[in-house]
Amino acid sequence: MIVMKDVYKKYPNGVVAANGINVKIARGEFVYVVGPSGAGKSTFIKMMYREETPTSGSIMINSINLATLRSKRVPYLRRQIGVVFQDFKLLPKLNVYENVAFALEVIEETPKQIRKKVNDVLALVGLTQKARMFPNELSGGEQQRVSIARSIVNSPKVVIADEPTGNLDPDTSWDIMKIFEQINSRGTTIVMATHNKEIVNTIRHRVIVVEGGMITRDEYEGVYGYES
Amino acid sequence: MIVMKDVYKKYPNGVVAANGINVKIARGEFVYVVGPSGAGKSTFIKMMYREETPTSGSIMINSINLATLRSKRVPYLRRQIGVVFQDFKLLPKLNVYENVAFALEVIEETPKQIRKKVNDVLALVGLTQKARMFPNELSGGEQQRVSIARSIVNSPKVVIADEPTGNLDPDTSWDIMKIFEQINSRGTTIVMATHNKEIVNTIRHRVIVVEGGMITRDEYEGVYGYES
Amino acid sequence: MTFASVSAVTVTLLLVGVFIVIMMNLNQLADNIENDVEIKVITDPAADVEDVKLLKKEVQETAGVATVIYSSRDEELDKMISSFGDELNLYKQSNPLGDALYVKASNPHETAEVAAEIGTYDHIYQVVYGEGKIEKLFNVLTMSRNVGLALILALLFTAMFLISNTIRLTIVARGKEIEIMKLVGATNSFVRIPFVLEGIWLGVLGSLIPMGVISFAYYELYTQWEPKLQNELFQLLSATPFIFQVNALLLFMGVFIGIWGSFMSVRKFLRV
Amino acid sequence: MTFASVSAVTVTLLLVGVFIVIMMNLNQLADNIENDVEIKVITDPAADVEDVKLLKKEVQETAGVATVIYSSRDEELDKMISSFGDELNLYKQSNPLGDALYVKASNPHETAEVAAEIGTYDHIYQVVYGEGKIEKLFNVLTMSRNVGLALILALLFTAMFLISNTIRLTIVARGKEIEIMKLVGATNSFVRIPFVLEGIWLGVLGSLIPMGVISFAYYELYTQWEPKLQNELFQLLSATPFIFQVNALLLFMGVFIGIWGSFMSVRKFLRV
Ligand SMILES: Nc1ncnc2c1ncn2[C@@H]1O[C@H](COP(=O)(O)OP(=O)(O)OP(=O)(O)O)[C@@H](O)[C@H]1O
Ligand SMILES: Nc1ncnc2c1ncn2[C@@H]1O[C@H](COP(=O)(O)OP(=O)(O)OP(=O)(O)O)[C@@H](O)[C@H]1O
Ligand SMILES: [Mg+2]
Ligand SMILES: [Mg+2]
Repeated sequence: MIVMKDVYKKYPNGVVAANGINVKIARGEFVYVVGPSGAGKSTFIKMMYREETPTSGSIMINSINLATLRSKRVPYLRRQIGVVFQDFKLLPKLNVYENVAFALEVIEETPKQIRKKVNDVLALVGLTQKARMFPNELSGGEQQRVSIARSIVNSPKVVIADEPTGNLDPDTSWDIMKIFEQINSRGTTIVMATHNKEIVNTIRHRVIVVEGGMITRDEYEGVYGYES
Repeated sequence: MIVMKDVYKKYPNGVVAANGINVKIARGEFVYVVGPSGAGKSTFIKMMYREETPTSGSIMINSINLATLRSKRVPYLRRQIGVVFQDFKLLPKLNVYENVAFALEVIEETPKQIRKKVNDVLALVGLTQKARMFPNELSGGEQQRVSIARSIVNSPKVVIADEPTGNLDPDTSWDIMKIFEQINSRGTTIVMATHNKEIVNTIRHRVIVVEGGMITRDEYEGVYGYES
Repeated sequence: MTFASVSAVTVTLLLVGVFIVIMMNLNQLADNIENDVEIKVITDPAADVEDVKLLKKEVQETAGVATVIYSSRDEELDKMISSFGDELNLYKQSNPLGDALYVKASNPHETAEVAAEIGTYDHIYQVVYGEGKIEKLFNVLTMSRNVGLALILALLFTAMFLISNTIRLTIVARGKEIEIMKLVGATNSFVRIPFVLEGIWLGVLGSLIPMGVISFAYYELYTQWEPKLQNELFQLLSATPFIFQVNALLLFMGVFIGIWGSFMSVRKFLRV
Repeated sequence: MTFASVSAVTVTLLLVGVFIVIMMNLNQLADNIENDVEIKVITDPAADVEDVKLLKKEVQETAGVATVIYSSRDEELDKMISSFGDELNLYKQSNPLGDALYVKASNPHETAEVAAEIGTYDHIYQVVYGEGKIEKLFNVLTMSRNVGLALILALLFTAMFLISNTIRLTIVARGKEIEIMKLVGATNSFVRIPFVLEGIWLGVLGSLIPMGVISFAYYELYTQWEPKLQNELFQLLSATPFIFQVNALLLFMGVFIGIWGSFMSVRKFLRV
């Protein structure tokens, strides 16, 4: 369960990227976050895994109160959340396999389990052939798929994806959506910021529209769209 | 005019990203480059402004032969080509205004001209308000628009854009396309790698399909699509 | 990157090592010079052999006296002749000098007190020692030692600063990586461990060459020069324990700086 | 980043500066010690005042002689008494010694030759000088100077290496930026100029503190100690031209290293 109450975020440069956000996302929901460029979608998402902290307001993730969370405990919060970053955030010195395995190493999974899970998830995103390659040897879409693989490899309770199909061709995008659907059907909460109108309108889910740091529309089975 | 003859590119890790490419793009053309993730679109594009050099084959850009081009002259080639990079490539220590102005400073434009042109192009991409902000203070889509602004600010003869709308919402994407259409109508050659099916199918132009490092289809007034 | 760190450790420790070797040996020289300070006790020319023997014993038993060497009146005359000219040979017939005792204090800095004490004994004509001169010499020696120590400390701190600076820079360059690790759920210690291990590794690697070079060079120097310096004031410190001590110090410094540098530098990026 | 470079320049140059000051002054001391080497010419006790006057003139005109100081036979006797005991007072009635001339060679290393030449003159009883001892002293001095020079050179090279290392690392961290600049059409010199300017700036900034500290400290030292050292062997180098020379050297080194470090480091990234 994700609950935000009166969340307000002002960046040091004065930009208000969240201007009073109130939202509840139940366990197992699939939520699209849409809105124009610069609306505050990424900020909304970053506050969930505490890359950014709100200026005021409270956030609860899986009954963890982020406001009172001691910084020592932040890693344990993050392990419950798989994140696909808008800029991928791959470790440049590790190859594809190691980048994905890293998410399992931090939770001290056994080597055998790591091998199995990483290979499975790489097959899922179609990167088995590129397991030994390094991020700078990958195309944009391949990097994005590594980021996706890493976010789901440890079967987190929540997956947060910031434009996970931005660098993917339509076919691959649909494949990725199938994966998200599948893990969602097994009970994983999914929050996905996206600009992909076709996907939003085809695979219907709850749509949260963010504009100017505020939620201007919040519809179950919604469609892509907002006034601007 | 862009001419590629038998271009073959093998990366040091053994991946063949261009496998015998032959293509001619006339001055003033607008070309979409489409294809699945990892097909070799970015490689195709990178060879034009010489971020990558082909393993074999020849490339001519505006009657400059890249094979015999001395490395001293490479900057002058690049000044004739505006590039929107898939990963934006903004200078982190310069603000939005300075990042765009940089493309004019290297060609030693007068300060007055720089001011005028930069302000004009920032207005065009809708970033006038964010001119004094630094790249790490921008959303993904805003960074992409800075990269676009920089690529067109010095009115290059050729604009090469690698997924320029990957991080943009549909409305902003259409705005950017309008800009590209406009500069194309003034005679600028445009080569644009994209995954955006809607755009390719709506604003009809020549479509080059790249698959496995080869051009598998090349149609004037084409539509998005390839077998895979 | 790694090369930059290792080479910084290498050149700095090499320099530190050379300085330590030089300073320790100079210190030894200073010791020797201090220990060379003597009190000359001139006996009453009227005293007979037995008196002088007793006096010698008495002096020997004085608190603070380390060694007493006897020099007969004839030996003294020879010394005088050799520094004031052969024409004094004519005094050999009737030597006007007394016997002399050359006394060393166990703590050279107490020379004055020891001399005063001896001056109260019988059968003594005169007690001579450097007086003002010795104090001056001691002052100079103490000052040079302090300056030397200050220099070596300054060098050590500079070395530490520069090395940790270098390590920090290599880690700064990896700030993004640390940030990513933290965002993917790594704890601080999980992130830190590899960097600290790398720091140790850098330190060990960086101290190998200095240790080798200094050991080899000092051993060569020692075996070549020690025989020639047999009778000189200046003596080289014996190779065997000294080389090991210097090596241990260098290794310790390298590893310490490596760990410390990594630790401090990583810290900055863990606040994500 | 900039702080790392500037502070590396600062501490290294400070150390180099201190060493240069010390070494230059020790060099001066070595000069003074060398110049302190004397030949003692003992005249024939039978020679009369006129003979000695002529001899002194003759010695003074000998090639290679710098200074000649006359010491009468009575003064010589006083010296002897003060180092061998008061009992020699009885020789004051009939002084057996001759007058002495203390001679310094203009080039101390030619002492032996000068002494031999003087030895051939009339009215001379004996020519005494350190002989073996002097050669040994010179050997020690030459060696210490060489070791000192080697150390200062080693320190200089270490400093240069470390500083350019640091500058290189700060630029390595900016490799991506340089790459982007080149991809946007900047020429090599366009990219390089700001980095080289920054290098100069780093060098200047980094040498300011060492220059200030050393100037101030040396000036204080000089004004405080110079009067006290009036009659000592050890003299401080006069403050005024020396401070300027050291400052110029430090500034030059800082700027040179800054430029060189930037130049070398940027080069690596220009191949895009
Ligand atoms: N670290 C930051 N410091 C200052 N301002 C920031 C920072 N990050 C984002 N902003 C500003 O906050 C606003 C919202 O940014 P955010 O990244 O949340 O947008 P977004 O909805 O994700 O946009 P996009 O679709 O382009 O990714 C933007 O105007 C941006 O300029
Ligand atoms: N620097 C590199 N070193 C090694 N291999 C590379 C490098 N860059 C790309 N590749 C490989 O070459 C192939 C083509 O990459 P390219 O970036 O051209 O694909 P793309 O068509 O742009 O894909 P996308 O749509 O995902 O951006 C990929 O399989 C990739 O792994
Ligand atoms: Mg975003
Ligand atoms: Mg690409």
